[in-house]
Amino acid sequence: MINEGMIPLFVAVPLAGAFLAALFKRLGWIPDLLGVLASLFSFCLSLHFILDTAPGASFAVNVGGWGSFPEVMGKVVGIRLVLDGFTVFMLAIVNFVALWVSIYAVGYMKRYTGRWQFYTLFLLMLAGMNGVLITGDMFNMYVFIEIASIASYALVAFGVGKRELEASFKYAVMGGMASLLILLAVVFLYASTGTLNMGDMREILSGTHYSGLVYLVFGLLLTGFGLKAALVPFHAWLPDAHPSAPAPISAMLSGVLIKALGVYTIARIFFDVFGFPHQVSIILLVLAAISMGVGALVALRQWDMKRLLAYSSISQVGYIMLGFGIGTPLGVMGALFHLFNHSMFKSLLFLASGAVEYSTGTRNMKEMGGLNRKMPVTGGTALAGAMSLAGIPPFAGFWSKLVIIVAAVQAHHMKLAAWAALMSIITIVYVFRITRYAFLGELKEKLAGIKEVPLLMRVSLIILALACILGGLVLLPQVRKMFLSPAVRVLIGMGGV
Amino acid sequence: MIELYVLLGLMIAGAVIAVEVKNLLSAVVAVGVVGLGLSVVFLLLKAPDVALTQLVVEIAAVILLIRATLHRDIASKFLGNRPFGAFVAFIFLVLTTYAGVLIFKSGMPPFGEPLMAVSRFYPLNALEGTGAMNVVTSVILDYRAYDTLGEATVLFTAVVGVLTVMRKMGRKKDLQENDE
Amino acid sequence: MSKERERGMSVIVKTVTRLTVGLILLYGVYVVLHGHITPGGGFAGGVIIALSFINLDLAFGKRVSSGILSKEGTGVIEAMGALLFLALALIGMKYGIFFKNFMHPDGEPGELVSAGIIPLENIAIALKVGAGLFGIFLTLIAAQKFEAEKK
Amino acid sequence: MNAYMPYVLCLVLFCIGIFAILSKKNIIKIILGIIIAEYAVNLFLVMVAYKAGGRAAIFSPNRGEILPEVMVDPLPHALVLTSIVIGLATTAFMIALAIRLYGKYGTFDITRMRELRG
Repeated sequence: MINEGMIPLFVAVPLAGAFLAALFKRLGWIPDLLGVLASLFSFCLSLHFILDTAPGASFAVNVGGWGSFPEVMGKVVGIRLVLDGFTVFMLAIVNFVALWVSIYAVGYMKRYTGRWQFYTLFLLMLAGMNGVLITGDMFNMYVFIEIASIASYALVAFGVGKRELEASFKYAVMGGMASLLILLAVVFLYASTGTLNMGDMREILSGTHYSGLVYLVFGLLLTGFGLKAALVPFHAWLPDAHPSAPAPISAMLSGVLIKALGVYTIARIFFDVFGFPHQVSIILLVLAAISMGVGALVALRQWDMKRLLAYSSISQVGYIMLGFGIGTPLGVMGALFHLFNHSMFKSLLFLASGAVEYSTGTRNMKEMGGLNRKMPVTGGTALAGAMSLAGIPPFAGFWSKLVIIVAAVQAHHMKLAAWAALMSIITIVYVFRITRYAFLGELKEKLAGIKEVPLLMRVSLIILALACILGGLVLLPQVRKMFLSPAVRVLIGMGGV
Repeated sequence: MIELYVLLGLMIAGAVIAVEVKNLLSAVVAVGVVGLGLSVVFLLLKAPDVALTQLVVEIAAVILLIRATLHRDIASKFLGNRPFGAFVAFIFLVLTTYAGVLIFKSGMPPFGEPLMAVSRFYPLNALEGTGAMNVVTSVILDYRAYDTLGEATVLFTAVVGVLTVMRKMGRKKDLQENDE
Repeated sequence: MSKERERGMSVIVKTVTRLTVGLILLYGVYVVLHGHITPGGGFAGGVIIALSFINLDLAFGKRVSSGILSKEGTGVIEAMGALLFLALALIGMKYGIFFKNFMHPDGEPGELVSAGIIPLENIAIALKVGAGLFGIFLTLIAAQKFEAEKK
Repeated sequence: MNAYMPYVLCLVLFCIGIFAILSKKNIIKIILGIIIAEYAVNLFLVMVAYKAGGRAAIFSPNRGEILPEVMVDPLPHALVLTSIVIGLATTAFMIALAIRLYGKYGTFDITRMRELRG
C-alpha cells in the first residue's frame, strides 16, 4: 500500500529516534539499537517508494493540510513536501549508506566515550538530510540544512582532541557563513516573488525576464551551496573536517552529506526552480574543472590515508558537477550515476581506512604495508572500492566516468572531456598508492600482531563492496527505468534542455 | 521614519566598534548594544513578537559570551588581522555593496510596500482557520509548524553538540591520540 | 572565581534576585501560556524561564540552582519537550495529515483555551528551549575548570 | 531619501559581519562577526515585511477593530523567529568550541592553531 501521508516519516522517525536516544542514555545498548532501527526504517521506506510505485510518480503532501487556496490564486500557503524521482533516488542512497554506517559504528564506536551523543547526533544529521531532500519549500530547506550542518560540526569534533576541535571550528565558521548567504538569498527571493514554495516560485519566475536581483541570488546561492559542497575556491574546510571525524562519520560526510546539502540542492534549485540558465552552466563547468584538477593533484602528495580520500572527494564532486554543468540528459544521467557510485565507494573507503586505524592505530600510509595478509576482508573490500574510484573497467566507477566523458564529447566540450580523462589517470595513480603502500607489499614487523576487525564492521564493508562491484548494473534497462531515469527526467523535463 | 535611520546608524557604529575595539569585553558589550538597537527597530517595524524574542535571546547570548571572555587574562590583548582574509573580505564588501545598490532598483519592491502574494492569506484567515489572535503565532505553530519542529531540533542539536564537545575525554583511556 | 561559583555574589545582588526572580519566572510562564493571544510564545517564554534560572545561578552560586534543576534534569526535560512536540505532530497523522490542528475549534478566539493544539505546542517548545538553554549554560559554566587543568 | 536606503544600510551591516569573519584572528571576534551578520539578515527579513502605515499582526479585543488589510506581512516575522533561534544555537555551539580551543592552545589566536595543514 502506498500512502503519500507517509512522506513526513522520513524526518519524524529519525527525529524520534534521536530524542529517545537522548532520553534513554543511561541504558547502554538502547541508543545503538535506536540508531540502527531508525536508519533501517528510513531505508525500507525509501525502497518501498521505489519498488511499489510507478516509476517517475510524484507525490506531494501539505503539512498541516495547508495546501493551495483560491484566495491567493492557488498558491501554497503552508509547507509542501514533494517526493519525486530525484528525491527518491537521493533518499535511497542516503539511507542505504546511513544504515550500513550505523551498523559499522556499533563496533567502531566502542573506542569512544559518549555513545548516546554519537547516535543522537547521527540520527539528527540523517533527519536533517532527509528533510532537505523531501522538502519543497525554500526556507524549510534552510532549516534542515542547519540541522544537518550543526550535527556534523559536533560530530567532527567528536574526538575532542586538538585537531578535531580546530577542524570543527573552521568547518563551523565556513558552514555558518554559507548558511547566512543561503538565507540571504532566500530572503531576496521571497521579497521579489512573494512566495517560498519552489513550484510557485518557478511559475512566477518562468514568465519573466530575469532581473539583476535574480543574478545576485544566483551568486549568493552558488557561493553558499558551493561552500557546503566544497567546490574548489570554497573547499578549505573539507580536508581538515572529513579526516578529523570518526571513520563512520567521515564516511557519512564524504559519502552523502556534501551531496545532500551541496550537490542535490544546487541541482534542485538551479534545474527545477530557475530552469538551468546558461550562465550557471558555465560557472558550474569552470568550478567543476578546477575542483577535479586541484583535488586530484593535491591528493597525490598526501600520506595520511583519510586526508588523501578527502581530497579525492573534492575531485570526484568535480566530476559530478561537470555532468550537471553539461546539462544534456546524458550528462545529468552520468552525474547522478557518478553520485551514486561515489557515495558507495567513498563511504566504503573511509570505513576501510577506519578499520585499518582500528587495528593498527595509524593513518599514515608510510607505517603500513602488507595489511592484506592480516586483514583479508578489509583489504579485499578496500581494493574493490579503490578499483571503483580509479575507474577500472568492470567496476561501477568506470561506467559513470565513461558516461560523463561521452556526454562532454557529445556536447562539444572537447577540452573538458580531455581534462576529465587526464584527471582520471591521476586518480588511478593516487589510488594505486593506497593499495601499494597500505595493503600490498611487505608486512611491517610492528604490525605483526594486528587482527581483523569485528564481525559487524566486516558485514558493512562487504555489503558496500558488493554495491561497488555490482553498481554498474544500475545501467541495465530494467533497473535504470526504475531508479535512475525518473531522477534524470525530473531534472531535464523541467530544465532548459 | 527618521528614528529608523538613527537606530540603524547606531547599530552600524556599534558593529564597527565591536569589530575593531581591542578589549574583548567591550566588543561583546558593543554587540549587545547592536542587539538592543535591533529589537527596538523590530518594534518600530511593527514586529512585537520578534522584538521580544530578540531581546531575551540577546540577553542569553551576551551572558554566554561574557562567560566565555571574562576572567581570561588575554581579554584585552589585541590580535591583528589576517591580511589575506581582509583582502578577500574587502573585495566581497565592495562587490556586494555595488551589486546591492544597483540591483535593488530592479526587482525588489521598495521599502514599505511588500508584495504579500501569499501572506495576504494569513491575516484574513488566521482567526477562523486556527483560532489564534496572534497571526504570527498562527503562522509559526500552524501554517508553518514543520519549520518550528526543525527550529526546535536545531536547538536540541546545539545542546547535544555542546555536551559533546565539552566531554573531557573523547576516546577511552589507553587509546588517547598522540597530541593529548 | 571558584569561590564565587560556590557561594554566589554579594548580599545586595542576592536580595534583589530574591525579590525579582519569581516575577521573572512568572512572566515567562505568562508569555508561554498567552502565546496565541499576545506577542511572545514558546521560544521567548522558554528563554525567559531559562534566564530566571540563570539569574538564580549567577547570584546564589551553583549549589542553589542545581538543587532545583541539575544538568541531568535539564536533559530529561528537554528530550521530553521535544518528544511532546513531535508527538503532537504525529497524532495529526491519525487524522490523515502531519501537523493537523486536530483540536481546533475548541473555544472562543482570545480565550486561554482556544486555538487547538497551539498552546500545547507552545508549552512543549518552552520546556525544550528553557531546559536546553539552561543546560547549555550549566555546561559552559562547568568549563571554567578546564582552564585550570590546561596543559 | 531613496526608497531602498534601509535595505542598503542593512547590507552594510551584513558586510561588516562578513568582514570580521574573514579578517579577524581572534576567534571570539569571528563569532561576533557571525552574530552581527545574522542580525543583519534578520533585520532584512523584518524590513521586507514592513508595510508603510501598517499595524502589528495581532488581533486585540481591547484596542478596537484592527482590519486585516492594514497588518504587516506576518510570514517573515515567523521566519525571523526561526532564524533567531538557529542563530542562538550556532552561537552557543561555537562558544563551546572556543572555550575548548582556549583550553587546548592557551590562546584565542586562530593563526597559531596550526595542527592541520595541506
